[in-house]
Amino acid sequence: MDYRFLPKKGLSLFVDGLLKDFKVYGPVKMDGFPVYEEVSSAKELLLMHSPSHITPKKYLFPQRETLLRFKTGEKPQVEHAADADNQVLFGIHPCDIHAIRLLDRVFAYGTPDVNYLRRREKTIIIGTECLPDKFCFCRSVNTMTAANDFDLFIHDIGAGFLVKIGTEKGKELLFRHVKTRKATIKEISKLVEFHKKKESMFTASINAEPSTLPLIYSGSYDSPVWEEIGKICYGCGSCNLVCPTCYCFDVRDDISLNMKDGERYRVWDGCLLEDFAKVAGGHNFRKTRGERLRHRFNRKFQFQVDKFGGLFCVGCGRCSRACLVNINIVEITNKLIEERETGKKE
Amino acid sequence: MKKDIKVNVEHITRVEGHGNIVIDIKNGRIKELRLEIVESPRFYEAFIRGRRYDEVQHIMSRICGICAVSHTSASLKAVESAMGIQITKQSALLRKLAFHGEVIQSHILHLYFLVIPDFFNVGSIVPLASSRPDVVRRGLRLKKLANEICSIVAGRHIHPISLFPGGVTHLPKVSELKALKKRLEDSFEDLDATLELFRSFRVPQFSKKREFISMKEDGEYAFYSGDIYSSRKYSRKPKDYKKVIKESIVPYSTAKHAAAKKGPYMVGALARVNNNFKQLSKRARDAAKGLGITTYPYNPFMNNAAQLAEVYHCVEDAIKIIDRLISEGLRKEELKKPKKHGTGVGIVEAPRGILFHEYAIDKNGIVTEANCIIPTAQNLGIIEDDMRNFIPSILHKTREDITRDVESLVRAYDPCISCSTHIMDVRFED
Amino acid sequence: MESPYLLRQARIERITRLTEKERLFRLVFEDDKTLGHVPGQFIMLSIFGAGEAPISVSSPPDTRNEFEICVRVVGSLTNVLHTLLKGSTVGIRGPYGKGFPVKEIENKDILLIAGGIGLVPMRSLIKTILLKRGAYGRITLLYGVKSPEDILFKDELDEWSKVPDFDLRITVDKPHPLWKGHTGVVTRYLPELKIDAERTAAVIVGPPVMYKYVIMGLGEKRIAGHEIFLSLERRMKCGIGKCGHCQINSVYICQEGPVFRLSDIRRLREAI
Amino acid sequence: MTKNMPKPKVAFFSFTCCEGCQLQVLSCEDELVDILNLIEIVNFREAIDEKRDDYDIAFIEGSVSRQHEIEEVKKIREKANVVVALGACSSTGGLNCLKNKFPMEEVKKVVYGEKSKYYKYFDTIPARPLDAVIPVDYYLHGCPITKSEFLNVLKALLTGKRPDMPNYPVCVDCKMTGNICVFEKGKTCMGPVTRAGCDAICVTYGAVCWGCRGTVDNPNTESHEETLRIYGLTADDLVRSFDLYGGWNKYGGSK
Ligand SMILES: Cc1cc2nc3c(=O)[nH]c(=O)nc-3n(C[C@H](O)[C@H](O)[C@H](O)COP(=O)(O)OP(=O)(O)OC[C@H]3O[C@@H](n4cnc5c(N)ncnc54)[C@H](O)[C@@H]3O)c2cc1C
Ligand code: SF4
Ligand code: SF4
Ligand code: SF4
Repeated sequence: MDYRFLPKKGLSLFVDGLLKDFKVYGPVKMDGFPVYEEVSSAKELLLMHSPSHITPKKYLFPQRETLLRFKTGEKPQVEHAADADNQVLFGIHPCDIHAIRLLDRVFAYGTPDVNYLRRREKTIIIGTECLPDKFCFCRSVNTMTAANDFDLFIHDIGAGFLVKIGTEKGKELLFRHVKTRKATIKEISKLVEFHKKKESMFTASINAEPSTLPLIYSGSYDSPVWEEIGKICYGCGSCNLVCPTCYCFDVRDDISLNMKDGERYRVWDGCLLEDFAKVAGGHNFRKTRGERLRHRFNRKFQFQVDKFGGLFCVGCGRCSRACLVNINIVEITNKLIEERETGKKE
Repeated sequence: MKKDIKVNVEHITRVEGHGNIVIDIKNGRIKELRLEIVESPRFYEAFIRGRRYDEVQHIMSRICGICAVSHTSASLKAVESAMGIQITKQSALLRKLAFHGEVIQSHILHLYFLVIPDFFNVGSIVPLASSRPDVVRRGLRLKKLANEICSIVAGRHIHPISLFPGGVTHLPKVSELKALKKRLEDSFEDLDATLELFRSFRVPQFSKKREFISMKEDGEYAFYSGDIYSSRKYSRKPKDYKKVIKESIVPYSTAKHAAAKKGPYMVGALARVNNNFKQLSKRARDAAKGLGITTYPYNPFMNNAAQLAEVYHCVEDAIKIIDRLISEGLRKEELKKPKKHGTGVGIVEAPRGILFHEYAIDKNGIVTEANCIIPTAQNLGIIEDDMRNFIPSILHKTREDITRDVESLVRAYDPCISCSTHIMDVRFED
Repeated sequence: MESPYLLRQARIERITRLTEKERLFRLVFEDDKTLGHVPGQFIMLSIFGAGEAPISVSSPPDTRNEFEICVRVVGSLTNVLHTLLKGSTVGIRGPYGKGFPVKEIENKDILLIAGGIGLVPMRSLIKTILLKRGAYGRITLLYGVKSPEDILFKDELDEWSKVPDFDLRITVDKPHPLWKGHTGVVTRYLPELKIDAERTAAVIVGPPVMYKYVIMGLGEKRIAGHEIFLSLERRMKCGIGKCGHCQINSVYICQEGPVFRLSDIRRLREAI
Repeated sequence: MTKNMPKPKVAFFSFTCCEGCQLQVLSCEDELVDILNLIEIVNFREAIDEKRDDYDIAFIEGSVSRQHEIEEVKKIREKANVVVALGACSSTGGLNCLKNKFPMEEVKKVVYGEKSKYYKYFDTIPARPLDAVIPVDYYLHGCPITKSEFLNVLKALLTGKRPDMPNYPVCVDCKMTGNICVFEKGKTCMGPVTRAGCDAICVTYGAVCWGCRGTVDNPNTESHEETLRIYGLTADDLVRSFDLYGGWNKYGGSK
């Protein structure tokens, strides 16, 4: 892997360069909290922080996205909408890089989802390191570092930035806008040191090997946990909406007031919301909040794993952070692990 | 001319809220004449008791959808005065900006939706949408601009969100303000066209001397701050409002009537323009003159002209405020905290005239007593007076024409009946 | 790359009112390509402005560019569909999903159990089987509806009942003054059926509540799980395995279903 | 090619309220001309003189709070094919129901004075939502309604669709908008039990969700009370929060 060294002042030059050809989105502070927004200079970027409250997946899979544009009438007409701008996602943390890798897989398998893939194609991903807070547990699900799936990865090593090159496209962009030199072994080792330090910073962790989690979850279908947390859960779907790997959606039509043209669009949906699995006739296949929670947790640790390979939780802790009643994915998972272990003992 | 005429307009249209006009003329003499307010009373002053000081503006805003910013502002000012809260300059500027949005919105709505149909002799703007689409679209453009001012500052016009005790909870973006300024500047073309249109209308000639009460402030045309001022040349501090105004109930109205020492008085755009003419912006003064406000008109029909002049003023002043906000730079500010408790009065010039809110707040920040005096309630007495004096001059007309003319008269006041149904401190006419 | 949400346009060529709530629509593609479906598959039907919904194909595979659907009025799209006139254009994508194992069940006795509009996809299967009548054994169709007015395809049921070795039993949920036939839920008639479990394949399509009891009944008849096929209904928004609505555990109904072999999903919690 | 339908006739009525929701309709500045092409407005006292009784769709704003209003809304129900409750006052009773927890004589006295007891004119009945009096087909929630929801319902009615009404809490809108949850800032919020559809505009503009749209179908109110308590609300505060827009169910009302 190719590592380059970018001097301190090079960063703003680089961002300015990117801004010429791309919309650039990155982590910034809003009301004191990290969020992703469009940025217009490097100095707005929040380059070393815990995860953002809302995920950057919105730039690849927007909250509301037009799929088709149509004209009604005798002979309806329809065209595919694929509005995607060239964009740079700057400051994507390893967990989110992994999440994007998973979304790539979901939207590409079987019948490819052109809307997502077209956006993805036009997106440059520039990763950065981060600081775990009390909800982060990426170390427990092997997503603390990202080896690839980015175009560039930039890490602040004091005197300047260590830039890891992930793709040719990334390299070309870097070289086009700023002067860098080959990083020294010493500089590269700073990243390793940082990872060591980061590893020691986690307060949350799952008490089992990631590879055992699908089995633990499949054995916990009838655990009393689901009903317990179902009682306190609001069914507000916050956990779904902030999760970087939740991708369910609803499809709706909007017709304009002339009643002649309109669009078909999709919006984020969430399996915790009451009507998610309701069908015509009123039957709800996951009526209780407990059932819906079980479904969501299992999607992260079992169902999608069966289907796509790899855990679908990247340990960002956002769902726990967003949950008003403190339903914590690490605690629940540990509880299930414990139930299983004590169950075995008996 | 001795004739018998009965006019009974149930639920007068193109006004805010429910009111009836009842006129009974026997032998050419008025036997009975009433403006009945049949809007259901809602008892805001009663149920606001027990609520916390930082919910008051949210609740009191709901007194009226059309002057929600005014009620919110009066309410905030009363609470802030009761609790010793001094808001920052920036907050005051933003609140004033939203206030201008409301005045423009309300006046344009009145002029274009409620009044213009009378001049075109149609029942609403609906037929105008096809016969005079230019007029309708212009009205809608101006109204939209007014809505945008409120949206950018306060989230929306109807029940503004970010106006909060201690300041404002949201800052507009500089880019939004710049875009808004551009649109405000562009709107003069539409305003001038509006002015031309209203110049072409024939305003009924009717004049009767009266007292005008409004706010007055040194240094600026008073909407958001100032003292109580009367055309009879006296002024009072806001807290002394009860010394100026007395309310009474009449058995056919859920809105109370108000009177000053010398009887009924008029509030609203005409009162303000008459009392504070010199402080209007340049273009506003020109517009006022262009519409015939050269002397000190007592003709209530001139209220429409005064409204249009005020729209000019608000647009110009809004541009000034935006310039100031941008040049001074927008800063995030914490809401100012209460320092004490007690009683406080807040007054503002709502689009329809001076508006009073007063609360008593206890040491836990809970409202224990409240009183509001709404502009339309203050105008009810003078409206009836005017009807009484106006009718003889139109008695020669047909019943339909009389009805229409009287309705126009009532409408000229732009009465806002839905909010005029809650008033306190009653004195009965025994 | 083409968007999977794009549609083929089809013209409504015939509308037949079957009941108060259900109508049969014969659709013809604007181009001359066939739909190319197998019985049990579904399409995504759409009307611009009203939305999109999964609907089973009700006609048997056809070499022409035509097919039929039967739709019950329940909500947005279905309401608007029922106001359309002959000649209107609708959008179609699909066919999607896995259908009934028409080939595999050849040479077997076929037990068909349908509830309500479950008969709609079943009709496609029945017609396919009848086209090759000789390849199948005895056919039994147990059809349950709420009341006599809800019976779909009355004429066709009549015809089928005249086919040799076709045992048709219709039952209505509640006793009805004008109804002389069977009453009660379909499961009531399972015990009295003469079934050679060894050579029978069963197919079930109906409302969610029906499955559990029918499966129990079939168990008593000793029909093996791998000889029982059922079509599951879930909410669906994309039809291509993305939107997540139809997911049961690791299974996406729109991809691996809607027709499943019972033995494959017996352990799939939440499936039945 | 749907069956040819004449322009539907639409009426707007207003009962006990601030008329803000009707005004919100008039605030559809960009759409108003198109709307007038699609429907025929036959009754809209705030904006037009015409008052006809041959309407298909009635939008009714305001709570019912006087005896004669009961008769009036019943008459409207008889004439209209579709009745849409316009805004919080008519959908859930809205703020008006706050007065229900005080005795009538008391509120009369507070507002109109001691002698008001001699005047029947000021008498009201407990304020109530429309569906406490007549069946309602669709609801437009919110104080005030949102323009986009109004337009969506109108378009749905015109296309024959069933209008969508979100059955998920405001937290969803908040997350979609990208707001930071106010609980993170130490404030409290009614959003987790309140029906969405407002784009969480109050949170976006720096306030909290007040609950004006009423609750979702199955709100977890126990959990919410617990959360609010944890965040420091007193028993009084709790009552106040749930009262503000939930007064009808709390004080005497049921459907
Ligand atoms: C694989 C598959 C095959 C299918 N095949 C067929 C078929 O062949 N024929 C067929 O008719 N259906 C079929 N369905 C069901 C069909 O997809 C649904 O009926 C359809 O999606 C309804 O769409 P809609 O837009 O009309 O309803 P929607 O507007 O989406 O309404 C759906 C939901 O809203 C509820 N609802 C509807 N009206 C109201 C109301 N007034 N008030 C409150 N709630 C209401 C319904 O109960 C339902 O829960 C099939 C489903 C699947 C999954
Ligand atoms: S499940 Fe929770 S912790 Fe895991 S990726 Fe999603 S939001 Fe992050
Ligand atoms: S965020 Fe918490 S309360 Fe909301 S749905 Fe998820 S688990 Fe339930
Ligand atoms: S601010 Fe309120 S509505 Fe928004 S997420 Fe938080 S609790 Fe929910």
